[in-house]
Amino acid sequence: MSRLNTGGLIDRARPLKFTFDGKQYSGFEGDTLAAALLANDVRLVARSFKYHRPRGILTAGTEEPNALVTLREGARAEPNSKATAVPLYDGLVASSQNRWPSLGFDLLALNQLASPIFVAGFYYKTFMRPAALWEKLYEPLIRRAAGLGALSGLPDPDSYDRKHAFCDLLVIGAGPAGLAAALTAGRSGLRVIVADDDMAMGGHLLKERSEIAGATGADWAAGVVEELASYPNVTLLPRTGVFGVYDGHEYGAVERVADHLPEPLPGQPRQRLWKIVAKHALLASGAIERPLIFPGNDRPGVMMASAVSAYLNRFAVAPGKKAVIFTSCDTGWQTALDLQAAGIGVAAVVDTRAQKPALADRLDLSDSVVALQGAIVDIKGSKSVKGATIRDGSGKETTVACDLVAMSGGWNPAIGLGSNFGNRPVWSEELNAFLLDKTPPDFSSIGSAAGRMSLTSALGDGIRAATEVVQQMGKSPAEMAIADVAETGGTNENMLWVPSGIEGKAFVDFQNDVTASDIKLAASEGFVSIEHLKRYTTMGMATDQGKLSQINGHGLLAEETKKTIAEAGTIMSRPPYTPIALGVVAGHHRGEHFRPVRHTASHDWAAENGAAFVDVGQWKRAQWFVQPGETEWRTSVDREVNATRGGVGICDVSTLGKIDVLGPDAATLLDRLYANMFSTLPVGRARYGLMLREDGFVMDDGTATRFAEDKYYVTTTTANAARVMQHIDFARQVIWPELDVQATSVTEQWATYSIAGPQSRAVLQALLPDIDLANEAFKFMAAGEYRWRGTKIRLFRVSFSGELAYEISIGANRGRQLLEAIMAAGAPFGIVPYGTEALGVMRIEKGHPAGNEMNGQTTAGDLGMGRMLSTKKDFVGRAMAQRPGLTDPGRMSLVGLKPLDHAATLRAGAHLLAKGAEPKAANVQGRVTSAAFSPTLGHSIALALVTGGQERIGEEMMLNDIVRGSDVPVEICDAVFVDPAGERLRG
Amino acid sequence: MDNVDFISRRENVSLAAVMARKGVTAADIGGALAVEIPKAPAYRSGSGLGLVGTGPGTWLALSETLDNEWPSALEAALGSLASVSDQSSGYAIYRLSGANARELLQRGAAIDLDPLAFSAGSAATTVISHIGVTFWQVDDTPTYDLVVFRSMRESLEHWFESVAASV
Amino acid sequence: MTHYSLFTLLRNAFSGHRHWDRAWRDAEPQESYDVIIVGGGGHGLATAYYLAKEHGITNVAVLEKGWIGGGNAGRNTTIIRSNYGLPGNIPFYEWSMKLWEGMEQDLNYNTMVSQRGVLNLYHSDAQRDAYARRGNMMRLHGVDAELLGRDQVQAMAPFLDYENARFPIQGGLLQRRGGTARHDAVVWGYARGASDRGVDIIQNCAVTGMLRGPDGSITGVETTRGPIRAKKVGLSVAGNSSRLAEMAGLRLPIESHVLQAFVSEGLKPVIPGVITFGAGHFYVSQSDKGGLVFGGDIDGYNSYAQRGNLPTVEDVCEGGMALMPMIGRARLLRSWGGIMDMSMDGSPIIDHAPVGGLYLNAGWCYGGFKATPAAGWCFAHLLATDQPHETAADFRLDRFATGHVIDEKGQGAQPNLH
Amino acid sequence: MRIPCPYCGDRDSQEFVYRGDAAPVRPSDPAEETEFFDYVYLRENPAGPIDELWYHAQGCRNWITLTRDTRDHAISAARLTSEGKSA
Repeated sequence: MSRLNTGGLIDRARPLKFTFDGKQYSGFEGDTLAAALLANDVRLVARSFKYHRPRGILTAGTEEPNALVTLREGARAEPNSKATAVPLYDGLVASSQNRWPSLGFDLLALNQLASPIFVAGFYYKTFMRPAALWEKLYEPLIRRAAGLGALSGLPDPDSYDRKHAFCDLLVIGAGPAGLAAALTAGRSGLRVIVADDDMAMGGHLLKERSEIAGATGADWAAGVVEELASYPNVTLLPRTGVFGVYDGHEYGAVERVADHLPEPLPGQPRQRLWKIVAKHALLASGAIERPLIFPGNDRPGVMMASAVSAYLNRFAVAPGKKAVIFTSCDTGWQTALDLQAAGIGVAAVVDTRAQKPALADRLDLSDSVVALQGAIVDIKGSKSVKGATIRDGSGKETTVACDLVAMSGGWNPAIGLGSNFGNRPVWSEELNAFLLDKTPPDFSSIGSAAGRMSLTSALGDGIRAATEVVQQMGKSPAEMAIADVAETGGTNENMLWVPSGIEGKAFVDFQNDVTASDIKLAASEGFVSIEHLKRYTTMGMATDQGKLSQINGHGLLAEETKKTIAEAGTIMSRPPYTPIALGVVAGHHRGEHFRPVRHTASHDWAAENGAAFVDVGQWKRAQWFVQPGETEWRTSVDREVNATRGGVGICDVSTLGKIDVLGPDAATLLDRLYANMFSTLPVGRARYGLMLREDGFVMDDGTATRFAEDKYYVTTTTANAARVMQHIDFARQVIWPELDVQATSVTEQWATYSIAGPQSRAVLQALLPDIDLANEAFKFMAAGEYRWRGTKIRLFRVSFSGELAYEISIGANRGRQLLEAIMAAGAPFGIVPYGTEALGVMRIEKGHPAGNEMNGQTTAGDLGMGRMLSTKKDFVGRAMAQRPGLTDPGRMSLVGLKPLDHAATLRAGAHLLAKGAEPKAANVQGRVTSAAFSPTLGHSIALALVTGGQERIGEEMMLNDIVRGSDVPVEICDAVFVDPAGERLRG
Repeated sequence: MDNVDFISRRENVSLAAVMARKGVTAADIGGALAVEIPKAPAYRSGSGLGLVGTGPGTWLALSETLDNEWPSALEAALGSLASVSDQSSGYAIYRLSGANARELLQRGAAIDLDPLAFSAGSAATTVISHIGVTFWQVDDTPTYDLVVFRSMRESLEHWFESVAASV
Repeated sequence: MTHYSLFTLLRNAFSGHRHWDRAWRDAEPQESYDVIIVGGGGHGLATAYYLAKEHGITNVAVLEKGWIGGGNAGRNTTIIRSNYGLPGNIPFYEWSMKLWEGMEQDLNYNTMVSQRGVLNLYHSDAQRDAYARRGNMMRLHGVDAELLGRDQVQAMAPFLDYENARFPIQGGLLQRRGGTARHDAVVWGYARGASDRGVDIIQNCAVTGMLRGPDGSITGVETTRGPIRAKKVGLSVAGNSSRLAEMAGLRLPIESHVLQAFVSEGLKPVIPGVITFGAGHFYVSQSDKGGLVFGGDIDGYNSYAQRGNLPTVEDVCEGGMALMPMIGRARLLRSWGGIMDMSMDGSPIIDHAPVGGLYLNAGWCYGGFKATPAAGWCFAHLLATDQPHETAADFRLDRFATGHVIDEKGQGAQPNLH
Repeated sequence: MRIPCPYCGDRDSQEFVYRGDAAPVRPSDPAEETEFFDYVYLRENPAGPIDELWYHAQGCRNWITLTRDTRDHAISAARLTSEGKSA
């Protein structure tokens, strides 16, 4: 066991059991999985992506590239979880990934034998012969070896939530600078949100031995958090990572609500997406320690120096018994102090610099090797470090036994979020690191994220920046003073150490196995832009998103290309800053709640009467009604058509778009929107209208009714309801704002039923005895407002089925009552409800164009409605409709189709070829737009667009439907199959 | 909605869309209806009539009682000042009251509902969970009234239930 | 140019990989060329390659303002397919598929063309018939297409949501020969092939203006590395088409829009080919390295920022979760954006510009990657012969004036709806 | 993205529908085919500030003219389109 007897921010009173690869261990509340594994001397945790080299725990944060495990099991399995960022909970189950047969013995480690071949970009140079083998052999092998963890393949059982938040100041990161800023702003009365993706706030104060105002750094942090929690104007969000900066001061963040529990509590989401609008944001995300590049720097037991300190100080875990420090800055020496304070031997300290720092004097180096201007040139041990070969300034090499190497190559400010808007960071000569230059609006970095590495400067920077924000918000800043800060080891010069002449496996990108020699090879082949380097070597494309690799890689590239790192530049970070679950972004919208459902007023009635429903946009519409004994949908539909054409049927058409167009200039506006005239429509009459887009093609059709001089009631197709509403608002607000016309949707206000069939008048007369419905009194296309049981209703004599038909509308609150009353009144006449399928059959029998014909690619002329285009007035689309491409006589026009063999089935989506023509594209003369079985005619019928269709009535053609394997000889006929003269309508 | 005690349906309220005609000001409309009329998105009520600002020159009017004749009476009262459309059947109306109400709405609406920004009399037409809604704050409990197109009330109620479980 | 093969890879492996030449020459700009191609993306480099290989025109320069492949070629979701519906498009995209199928051998560069199938799901009878129409027209052009029912789809992709979907899956249109290719490798493969045949590839050379002859025709370009003359100038700059055309005094029927794309952390193989959701905005495939590469709709507003906003990310993830609820546990690793030159009918333009000496390859919307080989072939053909290639005959600039639009989705003159 | 609706205030861009450049003005004479072609099809498509039309579909249902820079999406002005050029 490597748990220290005292210290750490863990709760020793609450032990937690967990398993890793089936073996049982225990840790404490406050541990991460990584800390608990180290406490139990578990070193080997994973295998690397390409070479399957043994990997351990490198860091103590979300920048971890190596210790990836699959957390949980079954449908809750979370592949590629960073052990260093997983809070331990009782009963936690984790397993290693990407190894076969086991973590200890991974056959794919044989890849290392082929490492001379498996260099960067090798796959671009081979696998080309023979071509067929790529999909059959090479690629399957590569794909099976690739990838890290596996998805369970089962639906994600957890639920996710979303929240919108608004504040004056968003503080990203609750380390010393962030807490100081939040405290300043909080005390000054600003609305503050503080987010930190760790389970506890304090940042590196939790990982170092430091003192502020007489308390330990951790206790000071806890005190500040407690004070902030007392302010109603401050919102504290631990376990919450800000992942992206977006336009309009908007920030995306993910709160891990229940990831620290075995399962979310009932009703509790696993995670919550926060969409935060913050007038100001301060990036206090700290800095990320840079690895050093030396052979074997990926062996389990080689760790970042700050991580070693974190495990010692925060988790009371000794990651090793005998350590070697390799550092190019003071951090390594600070870790040596932490190790000795915990009673752990320091076998050697290797510093790339010439002088020891001042804090070295506090170390007992009596039996330690100290090598200045030195470097580690080799690591002994494979699955765990056994020793390190050190070369000192004079070139002498000594091998020192050790089981832990703590390395520190300096610090990179964690500036990723700041470059989300595409602004390149700039190289600071003074700090030897990249800093933000241009940033998103009202966004700046503070503390070590801005290069102010010391504790004192970080705290001061937090106060300064927050004070400026408070003043900008027009408030008076609170007096802030944070006294007597005991400094930890400052990190001066932050030299970027770039090795030269490296032999062996020295890793730059640990997870993607990118070595220093890969960078050299890429440069020699001309991939010298950092973007080419990234893509050719895959450096920075792993799950740590280049946080540890990029600067070292760019340093090596600059060395190879004899350019400065400032000239080479760096990659801009893109959202998300750390990877986020897709489930949390989708939130509530999955499964049947992917999109809302819209129900008509008769929905329940229809369900009670055997309706089968179909989706039409977001609406559910009855497609047909299954009567007892009917097992095949066509049986129900034929019955509905026959019953309607033979007697009377009723259909819910409430989903049509309905728009009130009102005001003195309503008539003028409709004249300009519709291709035909509407200002001439008398009050109490309805008229069929055709609407074009401005490019001259057909947009939509529908009837419009005039209920008063200044009141039109416009209907649209269900699919185009929103589009027409927007079009009307565009016309009256943007094109012709001078018109005095108002418009609003009344789609939801009116429940509307179509009553069709020879008995429809009789049924309505029974329902409305005191209205004169005689043909002469209520002619075709008449309309009026009446009362039914005291409630206003509207009656229209319009027909889509071609039968004598009416539409009746009532306030949707009484929609079901009216429907039931009509069914009662119609019972003696054998009234049946019919669905969208029967409606479709009847409109095809009548040759009415609908959505399939008006699919945005057809003109009025194509659909036989060319004469509706008025020549007396301008209207939307008139000019562009004149273009040759739209008036070319060679265009296809609407015709009907009958199968020569009455038993054959016609289908929409088929094409038409001249009789005997070879089935190839050049011979296509038309396409079938709508088709259905006509019970009225006893055979399948269809509408089609055919080149020169009108002149080819009676001609035989071949219907070609290759993907459904049917060729059907057909005869072109007039599109109106039933009652061409239209007597029934007007009877 | 069984498990959501702080949300209830308001049944008998008549509704109408009021749309000012060219050149007619909010004051003209307010005068005709004897009620202080909001110019911005806000809610005002008086003499048995509520008015919610839904756009420049457009309001949603509510009567306190369900009355078939009310929309035509409103239209008559406004004469040529405005166009009126009966919407009594167009919407389902919900009342949400209590601290959970603000938290629930904030989960759905991308609008700042903090008392500093949204208080009694404030109103907004926006979208919650892909569903268009208009809501306004009635008092500082806080109590909100919310209208949604009737055809989508089940979808919104499901959203209420799923979010209320974690509020 | 060293030939790439297992043999040369082995030979180099045992000599420390010191003998590879540069993949392409980093050329200095000359005074003048026969042809200048503006834009060092996949299309521009393929054009140069085919000018040299098919037409023997090698006095050519490709001018790239940044690093080759830095624009849309490096930002797409790597899908290749020819499952278009209109006769104006199908021959061109099928010719592109044929070129994809022979690319590795032709370029001697493994661009990882993998034909694992493209499956467009449908969720209604009307959508089924619309897909049947597209599939039938493909078959009539000799292109592979199959209309699958629900059970066949479930056999191919058991992880989709068949139980409680809001818009149940009814079937799909499958093009088995569709799939993916490694986008960066396509850029580097063409660059290597063109450079080896004498084409100068000039990076960090942004065009800032047009040089005009006495009759007003274009005689070269002004660049950040000095003026360069040429008999013919071909624009192949995708999202920046309008900005370059403006330098020649032209306005185009194009708006530039941002399309976001996303990749997940690396996962073991779980998604076989390319799958597109028919009831929302989501399409996905899995790269050879294991990342799920996915996207959805464009953001919808004009943009040159190469980045988008949260509503689109939410819309895409909602579509993904609705279609395959297993991906809730996968993690989004990285998102980025490209600049789409959305045309007024959703189809491209390969044509002379109405100014002498200037040629346009533009209007690719979000379908440019799959068109890379054929766009290169046809643009080279136009530049070499001043005649449109037969498969690209309908991609005329004047089609909007004459009304012979190629509008696959029937959305009309509203670029963000295509 | 947040959009400042002149009536409703600061709103999520999800509530709006984008149409495009606000500069083209619909010609009054349908016989002018070339003018109409220019209006319907040709666009400046600048990389910089542009006046553009947005429809507040899920809000006040008004058309809004935004002045926005297409390079960094920064919005500098917003007005109701129907109220013409604000003073």
